[in-house]
Amino acid sequence: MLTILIDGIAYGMLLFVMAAGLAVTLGLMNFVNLAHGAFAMIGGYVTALAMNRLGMPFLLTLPFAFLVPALVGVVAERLLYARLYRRSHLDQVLFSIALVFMAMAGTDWLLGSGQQLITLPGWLQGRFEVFGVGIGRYRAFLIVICAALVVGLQLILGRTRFGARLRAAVDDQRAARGLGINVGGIFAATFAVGSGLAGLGGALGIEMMGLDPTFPLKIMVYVLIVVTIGGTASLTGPFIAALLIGTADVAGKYYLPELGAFLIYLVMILLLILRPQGLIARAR
Amino acid sequence: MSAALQTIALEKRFGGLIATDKVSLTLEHGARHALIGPNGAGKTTFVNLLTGVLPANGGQILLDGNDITRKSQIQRARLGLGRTFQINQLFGAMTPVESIGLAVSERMGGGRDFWRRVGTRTDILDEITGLIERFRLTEVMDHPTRLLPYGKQRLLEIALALASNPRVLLLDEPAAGVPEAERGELLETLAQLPRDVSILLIEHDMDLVFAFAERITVLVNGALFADGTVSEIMSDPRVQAVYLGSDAHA
Amino acid sequence: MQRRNLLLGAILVASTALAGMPALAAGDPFKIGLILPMTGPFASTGRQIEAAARLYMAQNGDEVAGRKVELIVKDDASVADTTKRLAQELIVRDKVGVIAGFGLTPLAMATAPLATRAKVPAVVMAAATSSITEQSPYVVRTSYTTPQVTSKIAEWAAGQGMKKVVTVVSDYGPGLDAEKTFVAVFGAAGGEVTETLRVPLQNPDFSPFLQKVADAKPDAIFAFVPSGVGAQFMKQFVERGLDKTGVKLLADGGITDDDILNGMGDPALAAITGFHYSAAHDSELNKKFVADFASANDGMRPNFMAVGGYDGMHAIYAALEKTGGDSSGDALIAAMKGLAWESPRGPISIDPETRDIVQNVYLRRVERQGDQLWNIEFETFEAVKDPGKTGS
Amino acid sequence: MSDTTLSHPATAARPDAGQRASRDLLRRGRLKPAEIVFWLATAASFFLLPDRHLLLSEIVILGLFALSLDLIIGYAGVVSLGHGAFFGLGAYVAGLVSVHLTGEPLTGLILAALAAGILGLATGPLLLLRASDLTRLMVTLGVAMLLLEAANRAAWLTGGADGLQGVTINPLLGRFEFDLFGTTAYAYCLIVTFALFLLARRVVTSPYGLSLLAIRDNALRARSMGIPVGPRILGIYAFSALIAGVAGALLTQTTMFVSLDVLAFHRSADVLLVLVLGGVGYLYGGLIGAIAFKLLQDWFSAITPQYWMFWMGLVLMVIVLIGRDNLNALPRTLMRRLRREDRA
Repeated sequence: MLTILIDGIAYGMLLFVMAAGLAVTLGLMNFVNLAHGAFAMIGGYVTALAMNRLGMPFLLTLPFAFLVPALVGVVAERLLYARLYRRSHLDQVLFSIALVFMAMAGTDWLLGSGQQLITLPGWLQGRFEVFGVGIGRYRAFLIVICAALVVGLQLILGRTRFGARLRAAVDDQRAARGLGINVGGIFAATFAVGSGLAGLGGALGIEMMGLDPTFPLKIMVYVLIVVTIGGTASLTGPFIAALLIGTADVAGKYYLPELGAFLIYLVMILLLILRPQGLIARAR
Repeated sequence: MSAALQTIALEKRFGGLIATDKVSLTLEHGARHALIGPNGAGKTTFVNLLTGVLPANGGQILLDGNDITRKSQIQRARLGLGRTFQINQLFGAMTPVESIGLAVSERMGGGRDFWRRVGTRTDILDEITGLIERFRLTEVMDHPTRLLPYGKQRLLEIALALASNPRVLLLDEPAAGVPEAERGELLETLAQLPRDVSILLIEHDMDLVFAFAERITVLVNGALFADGTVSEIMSDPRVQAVYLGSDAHA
Repeated sequence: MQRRNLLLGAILVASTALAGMPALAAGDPFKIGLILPMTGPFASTGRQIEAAARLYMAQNGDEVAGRKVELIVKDDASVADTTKRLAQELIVRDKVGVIAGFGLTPLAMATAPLATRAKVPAVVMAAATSSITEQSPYVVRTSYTTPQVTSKIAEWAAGQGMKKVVTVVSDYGPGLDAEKTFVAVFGAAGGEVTETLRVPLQNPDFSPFLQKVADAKPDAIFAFVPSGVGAQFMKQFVERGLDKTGVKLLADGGITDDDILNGMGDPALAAITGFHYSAAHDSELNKKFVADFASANDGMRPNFMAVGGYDGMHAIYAALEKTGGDSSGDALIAAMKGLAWESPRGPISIDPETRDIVQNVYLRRVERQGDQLWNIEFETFEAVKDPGKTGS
Repeated sequence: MSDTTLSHPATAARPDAGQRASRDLLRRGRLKPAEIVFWLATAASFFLLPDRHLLLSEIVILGLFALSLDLIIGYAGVVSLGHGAFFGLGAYVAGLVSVHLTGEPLTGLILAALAAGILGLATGPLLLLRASDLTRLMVTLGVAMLLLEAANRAAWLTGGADGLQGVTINPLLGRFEFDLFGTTAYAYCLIVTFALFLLARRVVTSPYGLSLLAIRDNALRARSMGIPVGPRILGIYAFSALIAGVAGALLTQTTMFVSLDVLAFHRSADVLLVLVLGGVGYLYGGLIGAIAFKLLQDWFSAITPQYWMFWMGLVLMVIVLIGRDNLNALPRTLMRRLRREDRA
């Protein structure tokens, strides 16, 4: 029972790390970026390649899994995305899907279509027992890392000048601009951090979700579900949504296997009927 | 005979904040009635309660004696409660003819008609041209609405409300933002609105209020503050103190 | 290289035609339409088969019975109606003599009626549902059938004295096929399947299902999952400590797919799999096949898909040879029936009754040799027919 | 002046004003020369490209499907990422009709349309929640995914992952057999699509269609005019679902096969892509998008079966970056420039 709960939380945490960036770009820039999963994929490939070709240890690759997608993100934001902020959502969808196509085919061309596999260090394999509850080491590791990220994000948003500016920009772009906040710069920085987080999520997720060139499409639906249920007004919403979806999915498959793939969509539709604007809606 | 529109102890709370405090107001048939009050007096909330954009927490709204408190926005509109908006709410991609035509055909029950081509019913066509002329939109009638000058858009805003043939019309600051040059045209048109429509004018601009209204209600802090004929209100020392005297915008 | 060959061939054909040689059918090129998933989640299937088919042509030349063989590759992205449309276009526009490929069951199912109507042989090189060959008398299979392999795993498990088994299969055609076969065969042999779990195909996380297995404490678990996710499955199997509690992992060999086996690491050592092909199969022919395949494809290791494609090409070549260049569908199908040859996987034949493949099924365990992981065969069931048909 | 009551304004209207108003109202419904050219070219493709009928059928089906999506996105402002649900349902109903009832194609077509339309009516209320675009996208996606799962589970009925077996379609009208070259299929798809296009065109240019435009432009105003927003959107949603169902049925009948991927996510996503590519809100977007998308795909994947998606993505990206308006204006700009050079 507890094992299932912990599995679910670990899964939810992972979903959150991948979705956080999308929630912010959607809330801040009102940009529907379906290519978010592509950045997660970049992070995953950075880790897989660094481990398998360069022999780097798993932990050491994680910073790169954050930095590389963040860098790609900032370049993409300045060169491409920034041109489309004023366009319709539909154009943004078309554009980001096109980007996904290119990312998928490009990865395939460069690195092949097969699954990328990594071997975790020994201390992350297997499981340990606490009060008779078996816990996978890697899942515990995921929970710790992701929880640290969540706390860190909240601190940055809540306590720093950057966070205050970001919140101001999310609330009212025009007013923020009037206050002399460099909204463009904030956009770029946020996009970079969001892409970096997605990349980190992709790297951490290889073990649980696998990694191949179709990853951006596979993950897109899950990430969108989290963001939609959570709402884009804050990060708390998507966080709760991710945990909810993670545990509901795992527990549902354990206790109601015959409902299988129905469950996650049923939960989503029900939650959206109850709270069409997301769990935590914008105050206005 | 019952009043055109009447509220009885109408109430609206947002959490602990009382936005509309037991307002009882009567709009007689054929009235030219103004609702005034300083900023934040709760005029917009009151209009939203009347039209059904917001649900009331207490009290009643009667339209021609019928209780419409629980009716939806759409039902109220169909029962003859029309309104204009403080900020233009128009169909930017349509022409004035189409916008008005739509309103007229909705009223005549043509809105569900998915087979007949638009513009083939002569009765509707006649009404459209009538309204177009009355609201001085003839020149621009086949131009896309979003390209019209602001004053024309303002006229169309009222024309649209009137096209639904309302018995009661709420005019929410009709002159707001209209440049001086186009103002005269607007005021004349307002003066020529048909007498059988009862009008509640929600306004800031005291010149317009005095020119148009026969009766005035003053709203302060969500509650009814004073109610009377224009001369009564003008001579009411309390109103002068609280509103006319102190409000710089007036 | 290939393009130049093609060009040369074309010139040759053109010049013979110009020289006023009798315009025999034998002079025309013989075209093979290869429809594969080259993009999307099953892209690696397409890559393996295409590479194997090209390898076969490189090794055996591109002329058979005086006719030049051409390969046309199309991507169906594993969408059934696209497969069918491409097949139809290949037949009516490109006038191919054979259509081949078919990465997944529904893709083959969609195309089978077309093969019947057009009287064009369809060589199934990958899809593994038993009933495909029954859809049309023009379907020939060179891959394997799920029941063929699964039944032998079940027999072996019962022979080892296992009593209680839980099955975990992906919730799609082949998975359900495997589950059905295992339950029937294992039950008939005296064992008991205590629980049958079905995992949604779009499932990124097996943990809840494996937790259920852990709770049930069976002697063994029988798994059937698409090859790409096999690695995750085994990792999570080990992570949950199931290997330590003595639960055996039995699976269809797709789980330790040779293509990616090396990256799976130690968790793969837990699996005992049954399959028809291992890249480690001990024969001269296979060693050459594996070596040539790797050198032509940047070190890639051929897997069961590749051998299906390779043998499919052989069946086509051999049939065309036998008919002496006659490429009518009926002649080719007749020629393919009963063909028997030595494949990299071992001796195989085409059952003249069912047009399905008859082959050895091997039980293997994963072993580390040097720094590489291989599927090492330790038991052989010879000349196994598809029990889906022989049984009925 | 002020005593001119509303019910008798006709006398006040000058005749030329009436004519202008009438002309303006009829404007949307008028057949434009470009439209005639478009349909003539489409008809010509039947005779000029006899060996591409199979691909053309696929294009027409996708185009009809995208057109159905345009009805809700372009005319009612309701986005959907689950339109494949109706396409898939139509496809399965047509398949099941042929297996269990009759192989007569028109019966299957009509029943499929009805089934999809009813599903549209049943699921439409989910879209009337006060929700953002994103919520609507995900709710519709959820519905489609549930349907996919249901079809997968109901293997006894649908054939599950293996696909439905035994779909055979009788000759059209008892005379025209569905041939291997796809000629009958293409003619059938073209005629059905053209008929539905005319119907859809009629609907969007009716007073009802105008009221939809009003709801899309400004729902607040539409409500205050007494336009029943909910039922109107529900109506067009059901109509759109019905057309999507017909598109699905056409696919089943022309390929004589149905499998789960008619309901898969990529159907819904592709059709949205195609529509956005062609442009929303003028009915031709879906058709033009389908032609462009499929031809590009066919062309790229003939050159490189593995990596065609990269080039496809690049083209789509460039199209978005340039902007569709600029692209549409391109021929005119080019002509102008050419003419100027002529003179110089």
